[in-house]
Amino acid sequence: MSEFILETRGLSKNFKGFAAVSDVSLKVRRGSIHALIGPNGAGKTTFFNLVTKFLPPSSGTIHFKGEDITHEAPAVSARRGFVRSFQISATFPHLSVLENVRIGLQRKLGTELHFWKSEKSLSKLNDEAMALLDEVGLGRFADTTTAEMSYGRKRALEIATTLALEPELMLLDEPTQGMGQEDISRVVDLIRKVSANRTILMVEHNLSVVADLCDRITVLTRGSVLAEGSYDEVSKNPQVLEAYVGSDDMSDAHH
Amino acid sequence: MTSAFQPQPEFLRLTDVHAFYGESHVLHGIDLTVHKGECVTLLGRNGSGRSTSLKSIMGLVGRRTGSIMLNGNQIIDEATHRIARRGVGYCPEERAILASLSTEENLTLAPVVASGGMSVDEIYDMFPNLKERRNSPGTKLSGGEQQMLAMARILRTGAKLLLLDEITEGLAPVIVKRLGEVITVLKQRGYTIVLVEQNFRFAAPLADRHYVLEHGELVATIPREELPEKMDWLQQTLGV
Amino acid sequence: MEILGMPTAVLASQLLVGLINGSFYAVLSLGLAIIFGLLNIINFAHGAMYMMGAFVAWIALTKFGISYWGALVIAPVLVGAFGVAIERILLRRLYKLDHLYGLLLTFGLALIVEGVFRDQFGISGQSYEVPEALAGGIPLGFMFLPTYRAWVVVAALTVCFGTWFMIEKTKLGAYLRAGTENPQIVQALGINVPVLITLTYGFGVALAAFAGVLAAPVFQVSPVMGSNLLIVVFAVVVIGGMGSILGSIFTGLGLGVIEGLTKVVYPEGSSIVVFVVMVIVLFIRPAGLFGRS
Amino acid sequence: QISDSVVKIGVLTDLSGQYSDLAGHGSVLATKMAIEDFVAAEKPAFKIEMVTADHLNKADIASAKAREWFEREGVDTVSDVVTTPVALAVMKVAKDKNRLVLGTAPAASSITNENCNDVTIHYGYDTYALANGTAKAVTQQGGKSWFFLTADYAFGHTVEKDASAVVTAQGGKVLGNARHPFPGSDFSSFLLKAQASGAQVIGLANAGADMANSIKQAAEFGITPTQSLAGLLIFISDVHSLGLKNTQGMYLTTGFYWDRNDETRAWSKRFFEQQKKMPTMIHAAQYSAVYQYLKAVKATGTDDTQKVMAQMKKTPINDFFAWGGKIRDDGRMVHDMYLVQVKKPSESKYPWDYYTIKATIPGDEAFQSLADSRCPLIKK
Amino acid sequence: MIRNRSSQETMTRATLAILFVFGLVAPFAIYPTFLMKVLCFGLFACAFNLLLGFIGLLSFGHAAFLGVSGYVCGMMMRDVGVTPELGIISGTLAAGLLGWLFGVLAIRRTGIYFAMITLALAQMVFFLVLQVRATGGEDGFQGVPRGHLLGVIDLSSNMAMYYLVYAVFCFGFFVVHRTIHSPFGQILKAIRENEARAISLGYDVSRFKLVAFVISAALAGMAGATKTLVFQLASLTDVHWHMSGEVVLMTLLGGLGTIFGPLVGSALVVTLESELSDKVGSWVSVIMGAIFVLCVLTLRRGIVGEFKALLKRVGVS
Ligand SMILES: Nc1ncnc2c1ncn2[C@@H]1O[C@H](COP(=O)(O)OP(=O)(O)OP(=O)(O)O)[C@@H](O)[C@H]1O
Ligand SMILES: Nc1ncnc2c1ncn2[C@@H]1O[C@H](COP(=O)(O)OP(=O)(O)OP(=O)(O)O)[C@@H](O)[C@H]1O
Ligand SMILES: [Mg+2]
Ligand SMILES: [Mg+2]
Repeated sequence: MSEFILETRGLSKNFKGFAAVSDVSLKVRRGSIHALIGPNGAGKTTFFNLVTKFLPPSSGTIHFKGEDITHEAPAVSARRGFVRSFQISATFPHLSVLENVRIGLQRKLGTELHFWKSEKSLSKLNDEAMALLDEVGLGRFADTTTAEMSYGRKRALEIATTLALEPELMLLDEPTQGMGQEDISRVVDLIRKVSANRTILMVEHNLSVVADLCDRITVLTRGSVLAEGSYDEVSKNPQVLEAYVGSDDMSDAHH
Repeated sequence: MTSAFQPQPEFLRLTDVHAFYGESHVLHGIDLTVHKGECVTLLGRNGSGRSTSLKSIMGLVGRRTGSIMLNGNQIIDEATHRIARRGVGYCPEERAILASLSTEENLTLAPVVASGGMSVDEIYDMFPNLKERRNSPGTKLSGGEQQMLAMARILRTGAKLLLLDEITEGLAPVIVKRLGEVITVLKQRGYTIVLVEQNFRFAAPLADRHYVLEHGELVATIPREELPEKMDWLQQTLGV
Repeated sequence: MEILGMPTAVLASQLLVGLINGSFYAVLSLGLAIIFGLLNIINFAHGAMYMMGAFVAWIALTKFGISYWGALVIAPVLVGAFGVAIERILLRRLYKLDHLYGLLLTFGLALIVEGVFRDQFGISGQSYEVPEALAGGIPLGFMFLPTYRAWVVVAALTVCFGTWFMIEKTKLGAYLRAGTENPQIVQALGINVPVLITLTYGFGVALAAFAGVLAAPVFQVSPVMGSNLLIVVFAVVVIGGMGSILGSIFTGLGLGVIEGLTKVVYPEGSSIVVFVVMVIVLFIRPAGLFGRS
Repeated sequence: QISDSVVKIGVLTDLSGQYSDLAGHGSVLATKMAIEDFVAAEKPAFKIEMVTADHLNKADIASAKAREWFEREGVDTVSDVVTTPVALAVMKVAKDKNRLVLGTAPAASSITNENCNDVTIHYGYDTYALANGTAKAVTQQGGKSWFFLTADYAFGHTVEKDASAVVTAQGGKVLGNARHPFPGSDFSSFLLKAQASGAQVIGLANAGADMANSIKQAAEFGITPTQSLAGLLIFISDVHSLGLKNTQGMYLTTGFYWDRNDETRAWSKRFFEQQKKMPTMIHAAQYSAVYQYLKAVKATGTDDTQKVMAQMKKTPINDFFAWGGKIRDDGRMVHDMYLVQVKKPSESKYPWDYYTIKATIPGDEAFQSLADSRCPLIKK
Repeated sequence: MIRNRSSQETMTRATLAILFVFGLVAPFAIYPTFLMKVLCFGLFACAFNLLLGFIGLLSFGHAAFLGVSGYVCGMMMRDVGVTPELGIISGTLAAGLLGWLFGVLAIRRTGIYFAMITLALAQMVFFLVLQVRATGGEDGFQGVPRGHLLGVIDLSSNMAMYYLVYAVFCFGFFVVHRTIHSPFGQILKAIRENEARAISLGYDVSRFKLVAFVISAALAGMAGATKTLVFQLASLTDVHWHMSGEVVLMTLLGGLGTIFGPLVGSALVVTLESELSDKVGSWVSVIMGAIFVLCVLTLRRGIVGEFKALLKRVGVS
């Protein structure tokens, strides 16, 4: 088994001649939390979209556990244990919190196309769903309609649902965006908790979060990798400081 | 009433403003006053009603009651576009860049409402990313670029009251720093600014006064001078 | 020489006839596309407005002695004003809702308008003569081209491209496009969006009325003249890409020609060819020929 | 014995759609007039009621309505039933329930051929009579080569078939046809095709708005002066709406013309006073049929369908609509038809002065003979 | 919250029970043919509602399923001579098959494009029905016998026919209800709420939509076949796009996404059509038009939807 769970080779994306991502070769180590940072317009979201197959690459390949998945449908990759979460809160707002998680679990039963079965046949998933909810601290909200919950809790629910798929690799796109400090710390704790035995790749602007969580950081500028390393290494790199922070102290950039 | 002898005439005054979305009552009687050339912030947790306060000024909520005086005129019953024409620039938290227009069209869309706005060139100097992508469709910009554009387009119109909702969201620290400088310059030029911010580190040095909202109500007003002593309390209420 | 089993002369004349019909499609679908684009409403009353345009021309002539040329101005203005009233009173309440409601409401409107006209003027239709100045025809060698039909093409194309220019190339057009997308924000930037919307609906409807006046001397002026055409015009808009201005113009013209050819090769199929084209196009280009996906 | 001591006549017609001018409210009015006249003249001992409904040109609605009338409201006869699909659907229900159908408005000759039954009378006209009358006259006058512009549905096909047979029988030739979708609006492509065929006569096997537009556009493309048009199903309401300028010189066959004699004029003027339009042949036939029916009810003293039917079949019809008309065993009401030519605008002296009667076609010649009938009721 | 939900369920159950009993005794009070028509269209609208109300797919071609199934059933009954239940089954299967074909072609499109592509396909079906000789074209396919159910029960009596229609309706209604409340239905709900998220959770969204589409088409077909039996004819009306429009109206009028809405909507439309045509003549379309306009302006959630909202408001205060 390879040491790297996700690997891109020479990944590029051009929009009408504009190279948003050019020749990015990135390796994500199994079991690590890997962050992607960089100035605005550096190509982070585009890279993310390429890896999650929301955009087709102009060239280059994507490998998951050594297999080339460049041209696989997103749903198929998801079933391999390669799951993305969304920038905007991605829940099913009018389902209850428990049902939300159950949707994630349901595929395992293999009855998802059984339109003649009763809904009650899903109750056997309830325990498992509750366990997941407890894990993210949402146990007491199981019967709440999702739309009624606060932003931070929705975020947590989304992660619980994602966990239901037993993902080996989770991709998080700006998981703390738009959150108050309180929610941010909750989500950071959560990510740390669920990262056990998993790999996480995330895009994040909040450097305190990055500093807090991440084992390894890749810095993109103008579509290419500018630097890669641990937080300490990266934060000392003068090029990074100039392009991204605009001063000579990385901690200036913490929120 | 405003008097010509006051050095800082009152520019915006909200009195007992209530706001509703459909049947849900979100603001429960807000009172606040901003003088010409001041910068104030609205602080609060997620959902405390900060964005709604800005939207109420612009007339973008379902229904509002109370009084909103702008430069001596009652605007609570005015249509949104009229309010804008009185010199209010609004930068929404969702950015709302228009996909059917190019970056430059987005930038130049808003009609100029008063003299003294920035020129397009000045804006491009401030945000070089935008210049580079000027012909690209607006929503094809990166998240941060869209944020810059949303801010930039109201700087052009000459609006003297800026309502800025989470403008540092999703921006790289370099740009956040630049924005801080811009706001300082704007203040010097006599602009009046209402900031809604999560990024307290960004907002604190800029603001003359902080208003703290909770559940749609104003719970505290903290002038800049009192900030150090109130820091603990703030930390508790907001988690900053 | 023969193409598709037809002498070239016959083919040429059929192509020309197709183009003429295409001009009607283009003007109608253009109005529909503008309305959909800005108001997000699928204007099922478009056919009724077209019919009203033709009737206004007919009434103007028979009751008030106003000539065709007068009608060409009056009908769009009157029907446009009717549209403005409709927008102000009814459609205004639906903007935040699903397309479905606008469609249902305008469908109801179409029923009402058609019903009233049917009651007033009967079903058989009225005859409207070709105006003096455009009577007669031009012998082209391969066919006899009625002058009036030539005028239809010229007038329709002028209006279509004029509209396109206004929307794509002027500031007003930028307001329109922006207002379509996010009326609230555009209004917060200081633009009077409600008026913009009202006028756009009025303009789209006026285009339909204009087509109606153009059609009056060609077809019987009857209360159902619009509803028969409407579904084809919808298809045109969809094939062109919902809301795309150029798309609706070119698709309108193109489909007129394709339909014309079908009428020669397999006449029975001419009512269906539009839908065949639609299925093929949407299968290959999910957002239509000119649509943004 | 009269059931519920009321004779109930249903007028099932198109009150709002395509055919509401040629049948529709006019048929309702004609029925009302027939009932009033009958009551005034014959002083019957039974009560007469009329019910009306709009079938929206849908066979299923018509059939449901007829069924409801029969099952719930005790309607004795359903009349008008404009358009063939409607008529066929209603005939099936009527047969099941053993009630009478007075088909004064549908066109297809199949009603008294393969689809005939013993509860239906086809009154007034049919495609055979119209096509036969017009095509024969036009061919005889030298229009030997024909091209058909045909509405692509059962009705159009029947008319085309009936007329082609006549044309060939008269030594003419059919050069081709174009089948246009129904309903259509632009016919120029088809007309150009007809023009290219070089035929002397373009036979219009379509109706209503389609026919009107074909005629109008033929004039526009300069086809009419060189080739002539023959309308195979034209009502006076069509001529009225198209105007004489567009229709002048056309030949057509009709079962009734209001200005034919004093009797027709007298009745038509009464009709006109209320309807503001002159009656079509359907309206006149409707009056006549209802009147005949009521007479038969009075004569037999019952509203039993078979008895009334037998009575009607043996009673000759002599009124302003038909002189010497008779109802055959296949249900066909046979009477004289008229070949007319549309006047030039300059010849028209007063409102609705539209036709010159060129010939009277005796009933037996106008309609398909019993010998050729494909109706199973006719034993050969 | 929980209590709220279960009390709502109890109410639905109670309504169901009352309606069921009502359905059993109704033909003694109300004209059965009318009831049968309401039930047929009600089933049709329920089938349609499954798509629009619960997945958000607006099909503008549902007439094709209603109509084609009617013709197939008619042919099987009249020309092949099968028993009524086989007629209905074959019509249903034919519609299901056609639905699958439509679905494969259309399912990847969304919104208005989905509506238009289904409309286009339905227009082609209309064209075929018009052109093929066996259907009787414009004249319709007439003279379908009602036959004997299972070869035993004579359906020519309206009462016998009514109970068959009622049974078919209840079955169809149950299928819809079950589908919504099944593991499959859960995923459908999820797809409607957030399609992108459902994909990212590994569900092949098109497949779910396709299955739902086929179910809906088959049920629409079942309604069409039954209707053919009742009226003993299949006609072009059933395949025409107006019919596709009418079912949208019924559903919206009754209440989109509600369980009873489609039935109420169809009852209303059928009643209006038959009552108005006798009384107001040519004003019928004006009145219908005015009703739609009013409905859109004031009863947006449909009759059942507004009623539920009212109950909720009363219950809360
Ligand atoms: N669909 C597109 N068409 C054209 N240009 C695009 C498109 N998507 C992105 N771009 C351009 O590619 C560049 C990279 O964009 P991307 O969204 O990946 O940036 P990012 O690193 O996520 O930035 P941010 O931090 O601001 O979100 C930007 O300059 C953007 O304008
Ligand atoms: N369009 C809307 N319809 C209904 N309720 C709304 C709407 N927008 C906001 N709300 C509600 O109003 C309250 C205040 O929202 P607001 O957006 O003003 O909060 P905020 O302080 O800006 O927080 P955030 O950090 O989430 O932007 C919240 O409870 C929110 O759920
Ligand atoms: Mg980004
Ligand atoms: Mg906010």
